[in-house]
Amino acid sequence: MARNHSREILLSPPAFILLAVVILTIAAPWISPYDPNAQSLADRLQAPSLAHLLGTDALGRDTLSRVLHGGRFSLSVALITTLFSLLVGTALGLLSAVRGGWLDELFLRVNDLLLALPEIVIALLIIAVMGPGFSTMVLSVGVVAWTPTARLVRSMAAQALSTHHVEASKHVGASRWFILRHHVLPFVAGPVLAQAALRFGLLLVLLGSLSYLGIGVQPPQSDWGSMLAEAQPHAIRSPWGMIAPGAAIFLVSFCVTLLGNRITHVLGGQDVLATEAKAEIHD
Amino acid sequence: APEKAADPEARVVVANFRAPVSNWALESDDAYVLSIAGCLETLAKYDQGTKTVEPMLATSWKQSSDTEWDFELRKNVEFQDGTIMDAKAVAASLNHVLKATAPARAVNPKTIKKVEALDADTVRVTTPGADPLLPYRMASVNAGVLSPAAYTGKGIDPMHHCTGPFAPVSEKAGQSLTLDRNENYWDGEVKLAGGEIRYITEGATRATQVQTVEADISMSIPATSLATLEADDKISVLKADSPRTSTLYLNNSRAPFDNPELRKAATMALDLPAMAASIYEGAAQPATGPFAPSEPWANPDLAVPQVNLVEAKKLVEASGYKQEKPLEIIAITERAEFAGVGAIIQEQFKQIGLQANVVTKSYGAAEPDVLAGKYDMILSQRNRMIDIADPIGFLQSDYTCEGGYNLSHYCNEDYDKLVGQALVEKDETKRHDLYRKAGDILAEDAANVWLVNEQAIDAVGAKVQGYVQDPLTRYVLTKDLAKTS
Amino acid sequence: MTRELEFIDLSVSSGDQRLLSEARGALRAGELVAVVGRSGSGKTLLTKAIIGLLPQQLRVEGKILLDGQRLDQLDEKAMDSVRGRRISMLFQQPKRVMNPLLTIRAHLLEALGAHGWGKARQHEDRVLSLLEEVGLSPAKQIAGKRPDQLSGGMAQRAMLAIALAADPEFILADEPTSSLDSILKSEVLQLLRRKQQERGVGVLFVTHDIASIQHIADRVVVVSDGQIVDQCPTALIFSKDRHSKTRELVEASLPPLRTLRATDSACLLEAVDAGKNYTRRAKGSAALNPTSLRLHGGQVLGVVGRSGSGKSTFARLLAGLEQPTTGRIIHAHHNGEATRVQVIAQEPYSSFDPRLTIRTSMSAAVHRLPAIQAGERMAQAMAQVGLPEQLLDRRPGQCSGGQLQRLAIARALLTEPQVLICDESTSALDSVAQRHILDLLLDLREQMGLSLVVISHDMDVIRYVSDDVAVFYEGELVEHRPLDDFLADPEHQHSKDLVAALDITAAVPSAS
Amino acid sequence: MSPLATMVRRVLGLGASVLLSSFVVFLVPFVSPGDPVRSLLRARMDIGAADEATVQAYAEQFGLHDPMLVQFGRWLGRFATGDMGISHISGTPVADQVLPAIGVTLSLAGSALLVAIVASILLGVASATRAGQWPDRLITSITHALIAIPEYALAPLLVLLFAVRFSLLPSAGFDSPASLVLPVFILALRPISFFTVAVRSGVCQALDSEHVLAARARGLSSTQALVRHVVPHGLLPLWTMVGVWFAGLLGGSVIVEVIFAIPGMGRLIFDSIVDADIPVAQGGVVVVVACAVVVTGIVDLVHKISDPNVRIGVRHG
Ligand SMILES: Nc1ncnc2c1ncn2[C@@H]1O[C@H](COP(=O)(O)OP(=O)(O)OP(=O)(O)O)[C@@H](O)[C@H]1O
Ligand SMILES: Nc1ncnc2c1ncn2[C@@H]1O[C@H](COP(=O)(O)OP(=O)(O)OP(=O)(O)O)[C@@H](O)[C@H]1O
Ligand SMILES: [Mg+2]
Ligand SMILES: [Mg+2]
Repeated sequence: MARNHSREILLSPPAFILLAVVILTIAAPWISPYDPNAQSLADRLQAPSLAHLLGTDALGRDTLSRVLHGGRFSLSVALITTLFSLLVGTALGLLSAVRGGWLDELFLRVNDLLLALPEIVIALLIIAVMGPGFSTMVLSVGVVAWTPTARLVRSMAAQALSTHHVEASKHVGASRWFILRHHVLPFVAGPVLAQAALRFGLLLVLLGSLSYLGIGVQPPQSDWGSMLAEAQPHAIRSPWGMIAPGAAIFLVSFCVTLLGNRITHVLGGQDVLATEAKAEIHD
Repeated sequence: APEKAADPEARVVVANFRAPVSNWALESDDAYVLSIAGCLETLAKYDQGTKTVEPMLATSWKQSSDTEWDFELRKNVEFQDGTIMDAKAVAASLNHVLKATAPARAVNPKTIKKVEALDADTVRVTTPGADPLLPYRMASVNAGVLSPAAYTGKGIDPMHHCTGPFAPVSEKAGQSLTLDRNENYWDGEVKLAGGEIRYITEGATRATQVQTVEADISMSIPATSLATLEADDKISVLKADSPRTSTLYLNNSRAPFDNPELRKAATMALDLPAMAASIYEGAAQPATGPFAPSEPWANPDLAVPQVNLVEAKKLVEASGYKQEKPLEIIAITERAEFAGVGAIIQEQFKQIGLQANVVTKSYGAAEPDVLAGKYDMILSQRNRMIDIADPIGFLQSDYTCEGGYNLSHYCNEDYDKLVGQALVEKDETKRHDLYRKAGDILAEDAANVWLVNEQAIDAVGAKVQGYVQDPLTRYVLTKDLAKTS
Repeated sequence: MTRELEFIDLSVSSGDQRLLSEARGALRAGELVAVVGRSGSGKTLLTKAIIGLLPQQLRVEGKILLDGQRLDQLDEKAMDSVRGRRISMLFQQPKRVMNPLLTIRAHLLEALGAHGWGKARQHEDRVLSLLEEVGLSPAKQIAGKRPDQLSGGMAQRAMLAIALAADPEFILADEPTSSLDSILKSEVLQLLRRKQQERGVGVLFVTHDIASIQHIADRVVVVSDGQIVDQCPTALIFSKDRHSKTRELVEASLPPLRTLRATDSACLLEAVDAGKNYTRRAKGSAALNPTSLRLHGGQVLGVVGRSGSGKSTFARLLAGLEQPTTGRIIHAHHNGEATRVQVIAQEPYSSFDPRLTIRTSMSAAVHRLPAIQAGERMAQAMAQVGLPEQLLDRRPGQCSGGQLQRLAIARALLTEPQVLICDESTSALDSVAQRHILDLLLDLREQMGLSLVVISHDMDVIRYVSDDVAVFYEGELVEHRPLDDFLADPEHQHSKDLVAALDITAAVPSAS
Repeated sequence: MSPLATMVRRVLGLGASVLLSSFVVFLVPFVSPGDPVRSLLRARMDIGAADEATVQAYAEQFGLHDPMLVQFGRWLGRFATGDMGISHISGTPVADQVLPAIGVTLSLAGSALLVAIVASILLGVASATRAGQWPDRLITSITHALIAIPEYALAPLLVLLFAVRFSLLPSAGFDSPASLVLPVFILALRPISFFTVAVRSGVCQALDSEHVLAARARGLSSTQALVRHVVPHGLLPLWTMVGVWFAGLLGGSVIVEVIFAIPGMGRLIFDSIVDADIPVAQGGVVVVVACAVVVTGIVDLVHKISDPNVRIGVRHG
């Protein structure tokens, strides 16, 4: 990616918003106005005020502080699973495209299976076995999360490998590594990066749904999803408790998707959502 | 304003917290759904108002020996399919439950030896030992009576097979049971044309349903929705002491809580009124001890434990307990509010120098360790009067040395002796006296920290008339329930 | 009054850039006017501008008159009734311009303005007669087919039927024959000419290949760099004193001036009963039946045959890109090294990775050498194909098709091949560029003793370069002889057809 | 590859997928903490300890203490004869629970996809025909926003708004068309975005294609060309996506089913895993996987038949 491309991506509003969110969550221990776990049962379910900018929750804890701290958890789990799926997916996708044969066949079957089993069911199975928690969350989502990346990489790499120019390169004696490095990786990198951004957004929402169902992060830890679940019963009296974490998930997911879209856009590609769609059409 | 007249064509929709899962097996909790629906009836009935067991399908009963009880059946009661309810049908129904692989808690071979028809109108129930509580057992929903035709090869078919004021006519799997008025009800005219029991396991959804008038009655409203519903003047919210107490179980069998001083300190550290007011939204009362104050066997002298951090700290020091690693509070996921309760306890324990972590687990995952005594604390809640309106089962299984469900691994011979006496005590007042003494021992020993007595909360729409709340969640659709148009 | 389609001072620009400037000309009914010019000269723009279908970002100025009526001032709705009814179009790739989801019948009905519910039946007769008119029979069966079920020639005929459907007065034909092989090309050209004369239609025939239209066009218009630089009756086009651009085009279509025959030398490559069957089943026709053939040093072998006759398959076997399912390919050994074979592909634009600089793509051939040495080799190869070294730092999008094809040859040269296989390597280029590449190839043979295998469906190309001709027909090598013998006395029926087609499109002697 | 070989491979793949997924589900109680038999009993009766004898008797009834492979073999044997087994909680045939649930989910997912298809065609065509202009940019922003919405936050808010506040729609249940509105809307959001993007790019591509130009040259108006030539092509990429999404929604609508108290497949699987009712979970997962594989297979086939680009295949050489 050329330099001005990176600039176009990094100097965009969604990138700024994301950066701000990341900085705020990282700095949460220092900047959040209250201890996120400090209860004040007398001050429960307060509306936003100067003392509590986003109000308080059912235990009188400061919603703003909890959103900031909860973000650390939400974002880091989503980030770890995204990175995991990026690495595993790229490696397996490349392997499958390059090696072909039975490996590819196996890959396709596993993919079919994982595609047929809804993510949330798989997560549920793993949680049933391992019990809820941070690592379970990462694992349960990670088990499936790599497949879209792998499918994308596989199909794009296969596409790259079947081009006339790769055949031409091969025929004048290019090594496997040369082809991978010059013809395949640059072709795959952009869309995969864009897709990773999209996946991050989708995973953030998915992970939130696990917490929301009560099978994700477990109290006293909390993330945006579990905050939503906790706040939902009080939604009529105190909608802020729901709106704040809901908006946080939405904002981050939205911005990161826009960022992904910007990547595909400067690469002259289609909408970032199409990377996911492309990944779905296989075989 | 004068009450509006009831509409004879009206139907009432009840949002129930429980969905039938066992194909209507009467030994399972599905029996409660049939009972709520006004379909299933029992020989006797525990009346919440008079606190006595009263006739229902049986008009009277007598104890013909220590272990034999004869129930005189009501005459001319017909099942909804038109067949006559006779002793044979009743005995068959009860024997069905007794033969179940996983028998009911109140009605099982350990409590009832056999049931037989003496003549057309008399049923004899034989118990293995003297059991003054047998009429209570016969009032439990598991002892319900269905027409012989209900027992089919593929399990139980309740459609038109009950004796109650309402006959089930159709079911939408996993969603609802629809009922029509039983025109031939033995106890007189049924005011409603019919009703529907909707299975809605999400508490918040039940609360919403009564607000949106999709349901007329929503049962077991979660505390979190209480304030909203109470603010709605078209809805009346009914509360009653339920026999459930949220309890912080302490493992009495291993350090540190094998030390009664430390258990007492734990009790003193917790601000129960604040907990009841916050997490429970005032829908629960701070507990005074193992029983709710409204129960006849509760000790009226017991008060809510006062927070006394100074004293508590002293006790902790006196106990000589040196904390090496944080204690663990298991909060079971089945009850959403325990996460918050755990958080509060964690905070308040901190103030007396006890570090604790909250871990959440499904009850199933926690149970093996808890039963094996490998835990520190678990937050759970317990129904003292499961199926029968008497706490003896609870006192026996939960706190005697050999108790089958003694989560806290509590063991006190004096206590065991009292429970043993109560088991065979025929006189109710004396029995209640024994219960109270047993309860006092538990409180004295601070076996657990009883946090709050929960309340049964039902929300009822403005059009409903004649609804009488049953804290034991057995009766909802009754012949007297009515609705204005 | 004869009907007339006239364009006056027609300009097309994109931003500040003039793509077509102040073109002027007229087309009368019953006349066939050829528009010739090199690739990118603006021929397609001209036709699209006339029919009013240029993309919106292009600006059109000037007048277009149809029988004195200003087409450029008509609104879209009025224009819709001119298009197809009075002026229709023929395109280069018939399959690509037909909707793959619809049958030929549906296309025809559309052109008849009869694509509503229930109208199909009424017009069935008209559909069938149109198809028969263009020589497609059984018409009924063909009407029900979809474009991909037709062969190239059939599709082009169907296209013509569609264009004729509404009985237009003018047809704008944009290179309708340049994707066809020689035999089909001559068939379609004759058909077009016949229909044009029967119906008295005016045809504007766009092509880059003068040779193909010299017998049918009444007039020729020469376009170069967006300008009409010359126009005259066809017969006068070959005169020496025409515009230099005209000369360039004419020369590119001239018959061979050379009759050099390479002296026989050692056999480099030999196919022994080499055959290929892509399907695993024993039954079913093989892509290539067992074929035996020898290739000598310095020899130029021309390979012709229809589409799908197995030419490329044979080339891939020779090049070792595919393993034969029967027989084998024997590489001669010279100083312990086997004969090196390289292939130049058809599409210049797809043989280089569009994201990489030419240098990076080229380095595939020499990436095992030290950087300096690799650079030297590349410079040398560039010199051999007559290209400046700066081109190496461009990307494929910044090069013309002819340049890219040279670059592809340069890349092949980096591996120091003895045999170069050119599979339709010039058919995507205009006639001038094509001639330049062929000359380059012949030069390389001259200088380096390269053997060439030139695969083409264009007999002109074969005749221009080959020493020997190999004719493939339905997966079979049906004839393999020296060029002169072949031209004088073709044996196989298909060969005869090829040679006959050559006569029809053959260029007249340059002195005229 | 010949169609027959593809079919055979697909069927084998289906079998393998079904077997593998059912085995994975089957393993859950063996490797997870807690006693599955007690879980089952708890689902029948409220929290409390069943005594050991009851546990034994109950396990005996369903053969739950047999070695793992014996149990799985038994399940397989039954399954081979088309019998999905008996629920360990209700004691009734699993099919009696799974079939109604799949019916519910099919109609839920089907309606959601129908809504998504219609919406995305409108949005996709609208945005493609105005590519680069404000309607296009607006629609693109919407599609990006839709996928970022956490449905578990939106659903309760919509219930508050439409059911509680304005009493326009039911808050839960699955009995009237009105009760479908909110869940279908929420389920449709994400497919709408993905489909819209697919339709948009398909239509854009078709708009650029030569056959549309040729159609105009044949005298078709731009609207006619759009309807007859552009849109049908723009929709081609949609159908495979519909298949994949359909498969995904079959078991993947847990959140919506929980929030709206809909007795669908996602919920059934969710509950049965939580309660350790493995035959039901197995039955559910098997049906979901089978449906998904069959649906994607059919869509693939239809795609291969209907899309000429795929049908012709890429020419080699
Ligand atoms: N939409 C467009 N926008 C900008 N430039 C264009 C556009 N269409 C064509 N051109 C440019 O206009 C010039 C003439 O193009 P045109 O397609 O008319 O060439 P042509 O003579 O038909 O060539 P060929 O023989 O290759 O078909 C070319 O340089 C081309 O790059
Ligand atoms: N990779 C392949 N797999 C299967 N069949 C193939 C493959 N390549 C070519 N064929 C088939 O083999 C036959 C010969 O094809 P080939 O490409 O050699 O023809 P050709 O003479 O080069 O045609 P064209 O002039 O169109 O390039 C055709 O029927 C073709 O469809
Ligand atoms: Mg052109
Ligand atoms: Mg070829």
